[in-house]
Amino acid sequence: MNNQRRNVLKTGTGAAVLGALAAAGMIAPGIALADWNKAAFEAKSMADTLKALGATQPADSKDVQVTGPDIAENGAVVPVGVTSAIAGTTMVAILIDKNPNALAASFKLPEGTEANVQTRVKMGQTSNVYALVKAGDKFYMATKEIKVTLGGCGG
Amino acid sequence: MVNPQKYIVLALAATLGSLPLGASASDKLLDGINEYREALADGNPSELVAAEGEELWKTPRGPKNASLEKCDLGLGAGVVKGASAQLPRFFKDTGKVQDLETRLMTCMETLQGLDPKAVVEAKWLKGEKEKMAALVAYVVTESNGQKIKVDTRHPEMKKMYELGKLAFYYRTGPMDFSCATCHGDQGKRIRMQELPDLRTQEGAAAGWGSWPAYRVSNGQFWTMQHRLNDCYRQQRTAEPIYGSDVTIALSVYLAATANGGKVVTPGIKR
Amino acid sequence: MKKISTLAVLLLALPAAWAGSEDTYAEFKAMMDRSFKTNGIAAKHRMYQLDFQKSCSQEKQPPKAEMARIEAEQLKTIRYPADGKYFGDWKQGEKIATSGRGLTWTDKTPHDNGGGCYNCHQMSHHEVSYGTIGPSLLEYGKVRGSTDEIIKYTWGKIYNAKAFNACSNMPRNGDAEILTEQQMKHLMAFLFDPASPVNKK
Amino acid sequence: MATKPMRIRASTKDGVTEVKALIAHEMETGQRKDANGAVIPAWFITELTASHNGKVVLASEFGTAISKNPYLAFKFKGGAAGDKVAITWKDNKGETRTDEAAIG
Repeated sequence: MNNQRRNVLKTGTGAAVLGALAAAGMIAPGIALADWNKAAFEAKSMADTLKALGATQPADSKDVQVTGPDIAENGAVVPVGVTSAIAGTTMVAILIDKNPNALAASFKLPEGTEANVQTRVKMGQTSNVYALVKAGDKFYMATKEIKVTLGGCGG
Repeated sequence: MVNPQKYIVLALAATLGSLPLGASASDKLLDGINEYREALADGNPSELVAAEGEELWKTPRGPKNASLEKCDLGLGAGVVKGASAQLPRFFKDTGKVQDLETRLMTCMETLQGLDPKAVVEAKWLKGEKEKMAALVAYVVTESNGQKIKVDTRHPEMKKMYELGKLAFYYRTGPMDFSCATCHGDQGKRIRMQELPDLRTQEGAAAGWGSWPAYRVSNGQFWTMQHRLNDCYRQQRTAEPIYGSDVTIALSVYLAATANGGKVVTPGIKR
Repeated sequence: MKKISTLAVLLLALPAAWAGSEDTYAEFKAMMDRSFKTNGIAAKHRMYQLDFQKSCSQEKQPPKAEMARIEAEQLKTIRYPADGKYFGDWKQGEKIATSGRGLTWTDKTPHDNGGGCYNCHQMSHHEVSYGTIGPSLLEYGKVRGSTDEIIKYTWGKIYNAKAFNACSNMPRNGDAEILTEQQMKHLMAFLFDPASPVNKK
Repeated sequence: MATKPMRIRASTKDGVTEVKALIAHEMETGQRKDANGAVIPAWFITELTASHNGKVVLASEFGTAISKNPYLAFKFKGGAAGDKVAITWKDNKGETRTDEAAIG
C-alpha cells in the first residue's frame, strides 16, 4: 500500500543520513563512550530531533513498545521504558513530544544486551511518548500517551 | 458510630445536587495512578540517602570525635534494626518521650558533643538537617517490613497520646483547619491525592507506616518532622518548632493508633 | 472592628466545649504555646482559637443548640456586595478556584490567595484532579438555577460557610479575609455562568 | 563538588543478568529559576556506560528530561554470580564517577 511504499522511501533517506553521520565520525562504529549528540538533545520538535538522530520519518511498528503508566501523578518522575522485539535492535531512544527538547535519552545496545531499557523521565504536561528503535540500518517507532495530573493541594 | 459530619456532607451533596463524574471514570484514573506508584516503588531514591546516612552513622564527628554507633534508639546501644518501628518511646536517661529525630539529637549531643541547636535551626535539607535526613533514612530503612509497635504503657506516653489527640482536632488559624479537616473522614481525596483517615488503625498505619519518604515532586527525602511541619504549613498555622512537644505528641497519637500496621519506610510519595 | 470582636469572643471561650480534664487541657494549651513560632506572615497568634474553632475541635460535633448559636453568630458576619452585583468574570473565577496558594509562611503577602476550591470540590467538566472533601459542584448553576435566593445563599456560603454549618470544613473566605469581594464575584460567575465549564460541557 | 555513590544491583537468572541502578545526581534542566528569579544553570548527566567484566553492555546518552536521581534498568545475556558490573557517568560540568557491584 501507499503507506508502506512511503516508509521504504523514508528509511532509505534515513540510512543515507546515517551513513553520512558515520562517515563524519559522529556515530562511532564500535561502542565506546560516544560523544553526546548535542544536535539531537537540543532539537525542539520531534521532526528536528529525528533528523538529528538520522531517523527521518521512521516506520510505525507493533514490535516496539513504550512501557509506562497511563497516568502519572507527578510529571517530575514518570517511569518509562522501551522494548523492541525486532531482531538486531542496536539502539533505543525515548522522545517526549511536548517537552521543550523532545529527546530524553538514547541507549546503544551491544550484542547480548536485550532491547528492554527502563528509566524515569520528566514530563512538563500530558504528551505522547515515543520509542525510537534502530535495527540494522532501519528505524522503527511506537507511541503511547501518558497523562500528567496535579497531585495534592497546590500550596 | 454515627458520624454527624458525614451526614451533613451527604445532605449537602443532595441539596447541591449534580452528579459526580461517573465512578468508573474516576476509579480508572486512580487505577492508573496506582500503577504509576507501583512502578516507582522498585528503585526508591531514598536508598541513595540511606547509604549516605549509614556512612555518617559510622563516621566520627563533633568535639568528641565519636561515631553514632553506640547510640541507643530504645533497643540498646547500637541497635538500629527495628528501632524506629517502636518509636516514639519514653527514654529514662532524658526523662522524655522522644521521636527518632529528637533521640538522634540526644545521641549527637551526648556521644559526639554536637549542639542540637545546629539541627533545630538549620533550614530543611541544609547543613545539619541534611545530615539528620540521611541518618533518618538509614535508620528507618532498617525497620522496613517490621510491625509498628509503640508501647504506650508509660504514664508519659499516655499523656503524650492524649495531648496529641487534642492537637489532632485543634482547629485554628485563618482557614479554621485542623489535622482532622483532611484526615478525619474515610475515603476522601484532596485533588487526586487519597487521604488516609488517621483516626483509624488502617489509615494511621498507611500514613505513619510510610513516612519518612522520598517525594518525587521535588526529589527530596522528608523526615517525619519535615512531613508534620509541612502539614501545619498547609493548615495555615504558625510554624511548629523542630522537635517541639506538639510534634512528639502528634507522633505518639499517630503511631499508637497505627500499632500493628506494617512499616514500609522509607516510602515513596508524590 | 472585626478584629476587636474576635478578640472579645476569644476571651469568652467556653469551658464546657472541652471534654477532658482541666489539668490536661491546661497542659495542652501550654504545649501549644511553646511549640509554635512566628514565621513570616504566619504569626504565632494564629494558634489562639476563636470560640467556634474551639467548639469544633472535638471528635464529635457540639450539641445542636451550640451549633445553632454559632451559626447565628456567623451569619451576622456576612456582607453582601454593596453594589448589588454578584457576578464577575468566570474565567478569573476558574483561576481562583484552581489556585490553592496563599496564607502559608512561605507566602510573602496575606493578600494574594487562591480559593483552593478544587482541593475539595469537583467543579468543571474538564478538570479531573479534584478533591472529595466537599460535595461536587458540577453543573451548579445549571442544576440550581439562579433565583435571588440561591444566589444570596451561595454568596453567603462562600463568604462564611460556618453560618450554615457551624463546624464546616470550608474556610470563611470572606469573613477571614482570604478572598476579596471581587474574587468571590469571579467565583460566583464560575459557578453560575452558563458559559462556564462548570455548567457547559 | 563531591559526587555521591550510586546504588547498583545486578542479579542473574536463566542466563540473563538484570541490572538496576540508582544514580545520585541533580539533573538540573537549566530552565528553572531560584527564589530570586535567577536561572539555575543546567547540570545533568550526559553520558552513562555500563560494563560487565570490562565489556560495555550499555552506552547511554541523557538529556535534561531524565529525572533527578536517575533510575535505570536493563538486561544482558551472560553474567555469573560474583562478576563485576560497573557504571560510569559523565555530566555536562565534566564531573565523572564510576561505581561497581558484584552480580548477586
